[in-house]
Amino acid sequence: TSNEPVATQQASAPAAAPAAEDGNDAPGEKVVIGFSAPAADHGWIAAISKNAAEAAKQYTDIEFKPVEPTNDINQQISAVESLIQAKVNVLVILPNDGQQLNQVARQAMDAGIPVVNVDRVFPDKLSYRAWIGGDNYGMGVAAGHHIGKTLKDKGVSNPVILEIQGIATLPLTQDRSKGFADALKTYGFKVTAQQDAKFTVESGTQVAANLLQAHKKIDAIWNHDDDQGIGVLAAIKEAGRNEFFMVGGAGSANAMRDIQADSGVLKATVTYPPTMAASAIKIARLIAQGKGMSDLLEQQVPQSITLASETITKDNAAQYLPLGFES
Amino acid sequence: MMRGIVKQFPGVRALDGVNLEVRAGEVHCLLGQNGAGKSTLIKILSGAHEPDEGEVLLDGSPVRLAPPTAAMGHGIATIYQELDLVDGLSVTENIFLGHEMATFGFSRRAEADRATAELLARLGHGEIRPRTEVGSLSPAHKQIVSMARALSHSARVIIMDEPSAALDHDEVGNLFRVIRDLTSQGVAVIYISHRLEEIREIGDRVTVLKDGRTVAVGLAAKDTPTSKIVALMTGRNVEYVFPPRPGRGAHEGRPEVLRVENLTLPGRFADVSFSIRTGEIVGLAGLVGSGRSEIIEAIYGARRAGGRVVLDGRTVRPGSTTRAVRMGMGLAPEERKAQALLLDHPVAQNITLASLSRYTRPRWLGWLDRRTEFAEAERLSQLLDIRPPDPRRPIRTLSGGNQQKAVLGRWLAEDRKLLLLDEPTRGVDVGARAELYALVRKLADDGIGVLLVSSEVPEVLGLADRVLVIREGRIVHEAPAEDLDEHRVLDLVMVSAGQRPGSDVAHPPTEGASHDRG
Amino acid sequence: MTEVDQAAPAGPRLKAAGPGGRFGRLGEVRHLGLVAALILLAIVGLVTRPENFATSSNLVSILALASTIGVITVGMTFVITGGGIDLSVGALMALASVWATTLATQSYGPVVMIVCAVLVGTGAGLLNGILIAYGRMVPFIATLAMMVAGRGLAQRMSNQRTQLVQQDNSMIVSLSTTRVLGLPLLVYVFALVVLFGWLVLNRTTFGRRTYAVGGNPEAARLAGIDVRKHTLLLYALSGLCCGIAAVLIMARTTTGSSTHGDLYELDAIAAVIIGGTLLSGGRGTIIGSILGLLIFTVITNLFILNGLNTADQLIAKGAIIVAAVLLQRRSLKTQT
Amino acid sequence: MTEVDQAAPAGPRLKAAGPGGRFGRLGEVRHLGLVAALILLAIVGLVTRPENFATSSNLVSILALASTIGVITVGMTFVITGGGIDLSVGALMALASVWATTLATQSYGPVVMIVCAVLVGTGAGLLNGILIAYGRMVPFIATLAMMVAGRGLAQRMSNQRTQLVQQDNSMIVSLSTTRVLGLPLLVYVFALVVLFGWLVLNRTTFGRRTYAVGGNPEAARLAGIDVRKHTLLLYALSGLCCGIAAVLIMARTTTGSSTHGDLYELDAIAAVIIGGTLLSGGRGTIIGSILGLLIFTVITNLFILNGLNTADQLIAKGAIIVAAVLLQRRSLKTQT
Ligand SMILES: Nc1ncnc2c1ncn2[C@@H]1O[C@H](COP(=O)(O)OP(=O)(O)OP(=O)(O)O)[C@@H](O)[C@H]1O
Ligand SMILES: Nc1ncnc2c1ncn2[C@@H]1O[C@H](COP(=O)(O)OP(=O)(O)OP(=O)(O)O)[C@@H](O)[C@H]1O
Ligand SMILES: O[C@@H]1[C@@H](O)[C@H](O)OC[C@H]1O
Ligand SMILES: [Mg+2]
Ligand SMILES: [Mg+2]
Repeated sequence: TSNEPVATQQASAPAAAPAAEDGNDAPGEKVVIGFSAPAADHGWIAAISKNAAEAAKQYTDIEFKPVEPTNDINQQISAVESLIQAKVNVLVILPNDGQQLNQVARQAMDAGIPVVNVDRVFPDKLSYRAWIGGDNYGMGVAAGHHIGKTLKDKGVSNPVILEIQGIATLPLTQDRSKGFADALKTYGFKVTAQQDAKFTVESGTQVAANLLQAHKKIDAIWNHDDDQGIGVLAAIKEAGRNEFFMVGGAGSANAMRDIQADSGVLKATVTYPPTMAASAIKIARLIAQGKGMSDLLEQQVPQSITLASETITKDNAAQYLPLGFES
Repeated sequence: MMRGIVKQFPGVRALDGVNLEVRAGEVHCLLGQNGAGKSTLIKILSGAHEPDEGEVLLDGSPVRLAPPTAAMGHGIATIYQELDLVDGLSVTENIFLGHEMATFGFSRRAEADRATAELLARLGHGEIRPRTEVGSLSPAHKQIVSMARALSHSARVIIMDEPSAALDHDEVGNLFRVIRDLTSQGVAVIYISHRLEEIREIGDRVTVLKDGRTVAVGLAAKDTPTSKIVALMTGRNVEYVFPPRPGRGAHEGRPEVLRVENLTLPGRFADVSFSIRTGEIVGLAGLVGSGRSEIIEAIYGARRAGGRVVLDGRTVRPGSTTRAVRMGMGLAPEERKAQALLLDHPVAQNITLASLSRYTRPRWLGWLDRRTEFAEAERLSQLLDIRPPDPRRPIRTLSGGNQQKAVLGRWLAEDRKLLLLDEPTRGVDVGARAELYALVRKLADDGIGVLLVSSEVPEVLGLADRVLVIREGRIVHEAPAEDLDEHRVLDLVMVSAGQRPGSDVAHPPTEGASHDRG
Repeated sequence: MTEVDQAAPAGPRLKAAGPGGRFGRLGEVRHLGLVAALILLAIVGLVTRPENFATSSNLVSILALASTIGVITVGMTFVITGGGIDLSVGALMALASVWATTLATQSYGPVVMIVCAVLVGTGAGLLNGILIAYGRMVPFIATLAMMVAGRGLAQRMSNQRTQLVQQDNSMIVSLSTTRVLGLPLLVYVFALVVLFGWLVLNRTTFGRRTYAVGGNPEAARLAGIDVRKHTLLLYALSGLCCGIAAVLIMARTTTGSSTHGDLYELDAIAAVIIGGTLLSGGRGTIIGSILGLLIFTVITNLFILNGLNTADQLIAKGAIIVAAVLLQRRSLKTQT
Repeated sequence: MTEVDQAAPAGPRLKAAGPGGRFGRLGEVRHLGLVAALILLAIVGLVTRPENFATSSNLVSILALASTIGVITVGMTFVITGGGIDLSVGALMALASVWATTLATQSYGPVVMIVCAVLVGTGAGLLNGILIAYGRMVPFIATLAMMVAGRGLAQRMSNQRTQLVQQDNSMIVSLSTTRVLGLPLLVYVFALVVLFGWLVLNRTTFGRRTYAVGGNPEAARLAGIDVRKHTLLLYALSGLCCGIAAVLIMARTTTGSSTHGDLYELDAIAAVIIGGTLLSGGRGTIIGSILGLLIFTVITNLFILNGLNTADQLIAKGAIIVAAVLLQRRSLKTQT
């Protein structure tokens, strides 16, 4: 949140400044990086745009060209087309929907502009040079294991487990749910009820308020996204409920602070770091300059990088807090 | 007192130097043809328009009357020609709109209702309930509410723009009683009407407008000869006369255009049966609210009713105006603004609305030949002498009477078998009336049937061949027009209409108009 | 909008029902259909989830859910009855919530935050009113522009982040957590706004003039009403309601955010229209609007209680809206 | 919606301009402001991005962006001119795109897919029309219900997933990729629909009756127009346009999805209104709507080129809309 003490805001800036001695960070030929993402209408996406812009600022050899963020596919296609027309050297795209932007990404590749795909993946591998994103299925698995294990340890049988999803029509939501269900199954548990929200605070409140009425006794809740989680927690507080524990998603700084304080029902969150946007900019720069990643033996940047989803609890919150994004 | 008033609208000089002088306690009549500028003049008096030139003096000193609140402040209240009431509000709320009885913004409803009841009683309409929603009232009752509103201002000048147009004979008597009441208290009344006999009865002095100029000031209302007044208004000698009708029994044996059998709409009218033969004009006489309009609408298919309607031998399926029109009927409805006009559209398009398919090239495609369409509209507008003679003007900018002519024109574009005319001359001036009467007669002579509703009994008697008298939704009498006179009709119409007095008002002299046919 | 209704073959016209709860019996009749629809929904709730639906906590929860948008609906009823429309309500609520939760504002404490939210809402509403009444812009476009710009400004002020209500100002949050007689305070706020709205619309000259301005602006003008000023005030009133709603949403979500109130404009307009207010102005009731809103809220509640998925929820919601309206029409018919 | 305009103190009213392009010169005058606004935006484009804005590829891109919603705007112009409103357009486009891209449909090849999209759109539009014309529902509510249910159905059919157009059916995609005389085929489709719409509205009895039905339905009915049937056809026409738009969006995105066309209803209505069509019906022009839409599209394009951030974009967009409308009013005034 923007109104937290300034100190943490600074701390959460993505990826610490590039180590000076690393050869890859030495200024190279000038590259123009085009960037397109959905409208920054919630914390995670806002962090994506900001991280990308800040990463770009760290390099004197990057000219950063963001285009109008939009939630309309039709407009995002136009935006990417305009970047192609402007002949940027490399594109970084977080599509509203990977399938729907596939064709225009492919056009870019065909026109000789490498595409770095972030988060929501293009179905066609010819449409991107590299992909970096979180592990959505893994996120569900992590949350499922945490909940499953905790309940098993408590000896709960037939637990009431609720799931509050993000935007239902996104493939990543479906991946998360699948991972969650699969992990719970290993404990012999299943999801009692599932509702989707919209990644926003208010949608979290509305859905949670109703869900709490539907279930008089709950054992655990997994909420996919920490932005909407603020609203979910507010609804829980309003209803005065505390017989269960909750696991969040994505890993906002705010959630981590709550977990650290251990004052409410939120006991853990599973990460899906928006730092991926900063990494994507770095990768795009390397690709455009024809460099590899110096820590790897390979001469070229890998085709796909999946960030691990980690489980943050009271025990390790302090350590992860600097990487949390402000919602 | 107004001097040299000029009002310009885009493309029209509606008023071009008008003088008017009104004295306390008199009924001052404004006469003029449709479009002469009467309504515009009174809109300036009521503060609705600002004059471009000229000045208004009140008690000798110049005053500014716009906006309307200023005029009201000077004691000028107005009943507008187009009923300007708010349908969604109650009678009381309409009457006190803008000068509500309120404490700290909270309405004193009981008090206002009481005041309303008093006003309505004074107008002879105690039966209108103060809390009724105005939208559910008949046009005549709305007119009463408008009057009550003007009275509520306790003004020194009350302007009435064609207040009697929506009223029948009985009601007009009531209105006159109220006017006399007002003038005896020193209130000045400016009265506009196209019915000369009313001017005779109630007026003191007359000012005549023609083409936006004053052509005569302060004529004596009672004894200036009709011919002189009409000549001043029209610039020619029109006789306010009805065209000759074919002799008694002329229609016998002719084929029936329309047969109505046992038409019934519970609560409105019952068992209405009659027929109209080709070439015949049948009049429906009755009081306001007796169900005449509803009978006409039922015949036209605009209302579903029980019974049978046969047009030219074919049964008309109820509930579809489209079919009625296709079968050859035409309707000039009662409330032209609400029921007939596309106000923002050109006169031309208003005229051709019901006959569009005549101007299509391949009919199935619906492709309009706009040139033919426009030519036809122009022809009809000339035929009816619609002014100003520019069919491209939005019809909203025409005077009330000219709008009415365009509505009639709509049904002249295509051959009709039956015309239903509901108050066709409401707001139409003397000259144009004569022309309309002649036109309707000519249409009949050409072989169509006409059903005519009018609240002016002389009109029904003068124009129709046969008259049906309606009382409370039933036909109580039927006779050739020659066999009836105004008193007889009024008697028939009012028997047992009991609760309303009004017979204590002397019947107006049936001045020349109705009987001296040419 | 012209309803085809008006053009339909006559038969006794339905005009009789009066505006407002104004005409005792008639007023009730016109809402009968809505009440019937609500009762029907309640029966469905009782049958499908007997143990959850009729509990007091669920009813409280429904009222709490309805309260933010409910307050906005009151303002919207005025605007639409007065012949206008306000698309900016959701955005204004978001803007007010963000403005009130900036660090600077929060430093002055909860009372200033509340005042700030209300002033921001009212001020933006005034701007709407100026554009429409004096700039003569079509309401749809003026408030659309305000909606777009309002969200933008909110995003800019909040730096696109969610702003938490700080611990010191938790008095605001207590509107949602403190209960009096079993009901959270915000439900009382909601009830007060409804009562106030009803009184103003039905019992004051301002309210009656609103009908006139919406039903026949020309007649209103000729009756000496300052139509422009009145229009201005209507939008300011709607803005005021958005400001109050902002306080409630801050209480409920413990945050100010530029994403608050997403699509509220559509929901509020829908509630108003389903409640019998004419989109063309001149006719409308507060009670109808609130009933309309409750129908929507109860539908959502029922769906979630029954664990329907979104897709099915949407399909059922569409069908229920149609059914409710047809039911309402039918009940009106049999009454006249 | 009653504009305050109507109630404003007299003085020369602006109403003079006739409906439709019927009367040559007047028709042009009323669009002057829109054209001026467009030119102004173009100048801004040329100044801020001289190397990008006026390129032919950028202009093509603007047209391609405008085409899907443009087709919908044509249908919307008819509906609003005829006194109604259609909130379901975005949802119907989504539904049609999903239906046409189900595996079953795709197995019959691209022609069947196109026919399917068009039929689904038209059919759903007909249903809107039936509810409104014969069920006598208020258009706002009926189409809102359709919007909600349509999205639900689309989600259900697609199982909330995005459905790719298969390789075999890439003929559909070629509408977007194949160019004739430098323009992608879908721009021609858009142009054809606009031309067709213009002809129907201005040169046929159907168009003339649309004005009558929207301007004064009672008068239209008494003049023998079958108002209900006409209303039904208007919504079917709008649905048809949604079906065509679905084909275009499939071509552009290579997918069918329940999320397509989100908030298109608002954009389309806004374009229509800014183009001078009265929300209350009876007045409207296709050209105006398309100009209105182009203004919105060019604004977006300028933002894309200049890389403004979302917040500033929104603020600027709101301001530009206000400016454009005031400009239009001013230009109208000086003409009369
Ligand atoms: N708003 C307006 N815009 C343009 N022209 C107008 C407007 N109002 C009236 N006119 C024109 O001014 C002239 C005078 O009209 P006015 O309504 O005063 O006539 P009138 O004497 O009241 O006629 P009637 O007896 O038919 O009511 C007419 O030519 C009319 O077309
Ligand atoms: N919309 C309506 N709602 C309720 N009652 C109505 C409505 N229209 C007409 N009425 C009533 O129906 C009855 C017959 O009205 P109708 O208009 O047919 O009478 P009319 O003889 O034509 O009188 P008028 O001269 O006023 O037209 C009257 O009592 C009238 O008040
Ligand atoms: O917007 C989404 C974010 O909020 C979620 O938590 O992770 C994936 C993103 O696409
Ligand atoms: Mg007049
Ligand atoms: Mg009548």
